[in-house]
Amino acid sequence: MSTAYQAMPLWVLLSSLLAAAIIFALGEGHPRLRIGINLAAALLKLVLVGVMLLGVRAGHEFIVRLPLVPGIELILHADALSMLFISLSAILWLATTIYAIAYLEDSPNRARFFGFFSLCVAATMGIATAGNLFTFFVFYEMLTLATWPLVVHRGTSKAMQAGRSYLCYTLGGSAVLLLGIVLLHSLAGPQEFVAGGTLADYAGSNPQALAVIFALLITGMGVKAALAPVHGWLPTAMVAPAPVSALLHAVAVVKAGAFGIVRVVYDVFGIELTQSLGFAEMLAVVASITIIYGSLRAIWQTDLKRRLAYSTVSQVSYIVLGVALANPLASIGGLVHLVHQGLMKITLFFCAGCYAETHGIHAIDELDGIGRRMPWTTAMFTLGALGMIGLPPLAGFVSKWYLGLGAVAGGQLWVVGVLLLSTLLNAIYFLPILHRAWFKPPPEADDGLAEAPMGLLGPTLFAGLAALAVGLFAGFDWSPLAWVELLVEREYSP
Amino acid sequence: MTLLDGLLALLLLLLAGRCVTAASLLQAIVAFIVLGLLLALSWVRLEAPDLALAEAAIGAGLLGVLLLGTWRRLPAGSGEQETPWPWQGSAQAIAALGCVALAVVLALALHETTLGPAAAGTAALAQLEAAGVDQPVTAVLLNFRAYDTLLEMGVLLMTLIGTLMLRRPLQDGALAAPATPLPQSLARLFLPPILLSGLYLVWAGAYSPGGAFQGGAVLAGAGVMLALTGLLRGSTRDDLPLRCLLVLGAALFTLSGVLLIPLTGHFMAYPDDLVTPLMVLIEFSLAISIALSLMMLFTGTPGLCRTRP
Amino acid sequence: MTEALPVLLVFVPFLAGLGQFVLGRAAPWCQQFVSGLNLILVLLLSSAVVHGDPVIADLGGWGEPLAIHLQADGLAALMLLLTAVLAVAVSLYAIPAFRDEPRPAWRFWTLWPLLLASLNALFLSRDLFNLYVTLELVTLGAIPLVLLAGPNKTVDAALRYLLFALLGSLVYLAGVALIYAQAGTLDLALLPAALPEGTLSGPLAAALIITGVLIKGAILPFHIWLPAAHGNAPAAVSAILSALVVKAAIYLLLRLWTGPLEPLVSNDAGQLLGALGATAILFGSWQAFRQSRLKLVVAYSTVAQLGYMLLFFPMAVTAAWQGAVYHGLAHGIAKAALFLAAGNILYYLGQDRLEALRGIDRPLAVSLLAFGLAGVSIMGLPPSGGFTAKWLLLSASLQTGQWWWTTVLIAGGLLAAGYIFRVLRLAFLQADDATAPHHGPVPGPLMAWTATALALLALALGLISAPLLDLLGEMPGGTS
Amino acid sequence: MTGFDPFALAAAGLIAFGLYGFCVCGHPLRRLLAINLVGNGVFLALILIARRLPDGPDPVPHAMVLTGIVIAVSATAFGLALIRRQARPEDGGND
Amino acid sequence: MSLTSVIASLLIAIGTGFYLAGTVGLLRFPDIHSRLHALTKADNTGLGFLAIGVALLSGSLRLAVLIALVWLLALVAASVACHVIARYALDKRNTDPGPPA
Repeated sequence: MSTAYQAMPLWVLLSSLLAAAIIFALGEGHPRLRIGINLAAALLKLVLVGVMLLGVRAGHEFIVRLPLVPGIELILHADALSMLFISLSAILWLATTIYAIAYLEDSPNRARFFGFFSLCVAATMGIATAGNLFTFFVFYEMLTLATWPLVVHRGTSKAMQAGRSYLCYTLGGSAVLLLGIVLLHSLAGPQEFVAGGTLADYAGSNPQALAVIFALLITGMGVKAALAPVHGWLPTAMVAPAPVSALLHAVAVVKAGAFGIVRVVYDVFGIELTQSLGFAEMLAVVASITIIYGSLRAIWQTDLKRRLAYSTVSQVSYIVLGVALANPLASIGGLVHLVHQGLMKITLFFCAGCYAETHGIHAIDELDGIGRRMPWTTAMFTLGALGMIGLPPLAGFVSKWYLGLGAVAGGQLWVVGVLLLSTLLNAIYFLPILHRAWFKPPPEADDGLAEAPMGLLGPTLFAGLAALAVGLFAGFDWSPLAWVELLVEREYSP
Repeated sequence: MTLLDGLLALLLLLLAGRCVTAASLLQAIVAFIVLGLLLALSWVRLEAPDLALAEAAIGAGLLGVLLLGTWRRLPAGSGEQETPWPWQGSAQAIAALGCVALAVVLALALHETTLGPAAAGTAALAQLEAAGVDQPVTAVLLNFRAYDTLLEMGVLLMTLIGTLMLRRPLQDGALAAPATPLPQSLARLFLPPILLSGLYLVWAGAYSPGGAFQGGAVLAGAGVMLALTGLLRGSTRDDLPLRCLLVLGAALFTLSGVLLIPLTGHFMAYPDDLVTPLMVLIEFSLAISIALSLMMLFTGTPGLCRTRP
Repeated sequence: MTEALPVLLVFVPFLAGLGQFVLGRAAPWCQQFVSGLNLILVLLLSSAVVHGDPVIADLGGWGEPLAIHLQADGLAALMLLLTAVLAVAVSLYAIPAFRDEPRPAWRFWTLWPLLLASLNALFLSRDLFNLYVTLELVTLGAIPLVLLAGPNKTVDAALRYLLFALLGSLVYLAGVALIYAQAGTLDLALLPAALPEGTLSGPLAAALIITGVLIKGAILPFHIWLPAAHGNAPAAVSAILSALVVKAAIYLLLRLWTGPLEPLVSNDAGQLLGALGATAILFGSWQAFRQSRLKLVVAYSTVAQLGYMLLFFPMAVTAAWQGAVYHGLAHGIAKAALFLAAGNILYYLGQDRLEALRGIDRPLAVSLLAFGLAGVSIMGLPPSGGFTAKWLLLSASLQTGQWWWTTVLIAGGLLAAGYIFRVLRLAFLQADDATAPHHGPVPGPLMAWTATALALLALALGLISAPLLDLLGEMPGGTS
Repeated sequence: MTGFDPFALAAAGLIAFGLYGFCVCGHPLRRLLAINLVGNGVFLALILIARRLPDGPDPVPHAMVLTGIVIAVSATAFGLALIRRQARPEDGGND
Repeated sequence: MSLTSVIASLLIAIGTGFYLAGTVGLLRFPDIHSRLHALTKADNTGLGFLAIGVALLSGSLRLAVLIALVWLLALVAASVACHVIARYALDKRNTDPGPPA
């Protein structure tokens, strides 16, 4: 196997990193060239990811090692779990880029925006392919830094406040994470991500230390995953432009946190150790609390994007919950939600962006009758919302179904209760919106058809239909569900 | 003679105390200058006549002129201080306590180390034959540890550049020559013997107390005298020959160190048959640079010119 | 052949400075040549050091214990490398920065090679008294450079700097005197064996030397001269001062602590120094956060960042050694980039009050990028040299069981993020009116890209630490 | 107190007075004087140390003192120029 | 103790006495001119006595000549210095009737 092929993760990473560098170097001067490069890079990445997907499916593991600090390597490692995240981000990067190009047309500082946007995706790629905690941390921080300019992009004082809150939370979180990583390093030396974990030997000798480390790592990542009570940054970050919110919620930041938690539980501590030390239970409780809390808060939001943000707080915790339940079925549910939630949430945010951009609508009570004026957009919004609620056969249902199965199988029936309650709450905060959009009369006079421009609508349609498809065709061979089943199989039978 | 030593030490301490606590700045400066002279005397007592010469010429003489000249340029009444005594404030008291403690420990440490080997010093005395000069201090300065001396010339040059940047000459129109012609006549009378003794000191450095620094300081003193009496004044025009002379010492020193590497195999080593002439050459060039640098530190101008009546 | 390298490193720039002085007008190209040659010489020297024993030059050939030796070991080679890289960058940057001012330009191009020679001399010296002379050279070269920003504006800062520096070096010299009294030699290599034990003057000398160096290095109680001097100097000079000149003092401390002073110092002294460093980190960062002028923010950041290097002393293991030295490198590069970027902003705006920075990201995009990237290293976020250093120090603190330094390191990083983002956010804030008043032209590409190149290098240091740490080697005299 | 060299006391005293002056005095010229006191104390101490050699005074500390004096004086001269500039900043160009 | 050394000691003692008187004058006299009067007279004469005493003690002609030269130069320098100071004080009093700063 040639080294160039072996180094695929590096190329995937570089495809967005170099794009970012070129965009920065070009400056504001060459918009067409910039857009071309951006799209070309996104397409190239998609192709590369496709190649890798084939490889991993065939059982190949890509791995690149760079010595970084004495005794510590930067490892880029593409396994099945990485591919789940990578594919999602590669596809959604393309969609979001197209969307953002249309969304930000004629607004200032676009080069800066797209540069950091690409950087953000590069960081996500790094997080997905990180082969040890150290590498993970490197890209995790890079993500923090690359996202901040996007959050404050508008440069208003509100955006600045959001940026400050974002930084306070995430930098605080990464400090905690770093502490955890250093402690782990001093306890056990360099640890790579290996299915089943590598810390079993230390469980007997030093359980307190492991508990502390686990708590630190999960707290550090929980900040980005917006676990309650450290979710505060997410709703305020809603001031960012819609594509940024979409990216933040569906792919990059929140998912990075959730993905990190998955890595820690699966590949650092290992499911058995997590369970035997009692961490899994605690994590499940925290996730459940976040699910309910986020949904409750969402009900009282009047701003569309804020309501979606609290919805994210709630939905991302499904992933954590799935992992924390620590049995194969629940794990399938949690992991597949990583993809499903991403597709659904990005659809919803794209729609919110369309509303805002086309008609200047931000608040929910302005949505009256929007379905007649923007039927396609609203249809996609409906798809996403119903999927979130978990209506069969949409994507959300698949996730919740497996989670429920897992809870039953694991004998944790209270989780089923949580799921049901959450579904009810989801319905409470989504259905009124749908009702307004479709059945309420539009405000006087202007009820002409005014759909969003194609550059916005296209990605929205694509994301919405994809969200629909992953639910409908969940049984197919190449669906995320099938992939996750494969993955969980590998994880639980080392 | 212990009585004299004790008296000297006591006077040094009293003057130091006076220098710190005097209410008027002028008194503090005067105390400092007198202290410098007494220090020179003490160093003669401590078998260090060349250092005494240097201290008297540079430390007390030249520095004294500089201090007084600067004092003149301060606004009247500046630098008066009200509360120099330890009992006049808690900060003072703490500082005093700390310094007393330090003094006690230092004195004990100095007392403790009155005996012991000195490998470097012994080696210097043992290798004096090869150094090209008979005077141990000159040998150390120009040969054994020539590198220090060379870098020191760099310090001199840099402070000179810094001083010139400030454009605050000590010797300018504000300091008019006295109405009486006597000082000028005196300066004319004294110039030849001073120059002679300065050059002699440089030359004598090879075998008896003296050397480039002492001689250079005396020559600079001659310049200062001329400047003070108005025979010479600073000018804002700097010219090439002057700049060349200012770096002459350092440049010659470095170049001879570098160019002779093929002959000796070491940087700043001198072949045996050339060592004495080289030492003398370097010593004189250093003295010229030192004298000019010190003088221009005094005038604070980038150039010098004669005053024509 | 290799023995000539240390000598050339000192004398090539020294003679260049003298030549420039005699020439009497600015000749920037000469300095470009010198800094390039200097870099080549340092690279040659580093390759010689990494392949074998330290390179030693015996000046005058008088041998131990009399002669002064120049010695380049791993630590010295790294510091020389830092100096050489920064010399190239700063020399390039200074061409446009001093172009319009012929007289200051001449002084800059005279003093800067002399200062470069002094720094090289300091890093190469193996003699306690010669170190005193080089310390003085470095300081007295640095202060006139500060004055280049205009004597009226900088005279207070320069005077304060001079007073503290003089006091520091004399206190150091007092320590050297006591050491010589006991050991009879000044050679660093001979001192550990020559120092008798159980004397009063040994620890006293160590204390004096350390205090003197701390004053020169602007460590916390003695930091008060630094912000004004570094904040008011021209940008190129501030970069040299913060990245190299104060670093030289800390370098000296590292060198002496692990060498001649090793038998004289106790663990308690190390803890005390560590505590000073920790206080410097917290206090300096806090002060940086409160400043209202950009260059003062950066200057106080130096006060804080120097503290990290002091954390070596309480831990004194190889990881801490590597961490401290690597922090020196990373901070040097990053801080130079920060000052150059700040200089560009100052050049454009004519002032550096923070509120004037609103919305300047358009004209100064590249400089701000440099500021941000260098800030990453200053904050100790990955991937950057600052992070690598912080990681090493963190590991060392856990390895030695001194967990309290961990909290300091992490808190310091967060505070640094505070002041860096405080600047960056202003640049992102929308200006009230589109055409904000500005003073000068947009800095040219040379000014903007030298800063960016340095900032990128600071990040790259996070990826290429292995060969550099190899060059550094283990802690001298350390067992672990 | 047998054999306690009075000059050792003087050297320690000069250094201590100088440090005290540096701490207590506010005016830069006074601080400069204080620093020079410290310097003189250190030089005196070095000369005392030079006397330990049985066959004549040790030239190495003497050379150190000579170097030190020149450095101290040139730095002081520079400091005095700074003080003069500080006292009269208004005139003169800003080059 | 030889006769020369007795004479020399006597001369040195006399010289010291002059110095003492001069110093007392410097400290006690009210204005600058009378102080100068005390100082220079006493100093020059005192130095002369001292020089002769020391020259006698040294017992070498070369040293004696050198000492004489030193005394001569000091004499000239002191007189001119005294003159300049006096002149300065006089000028100052003429131009500026207020108390000296």
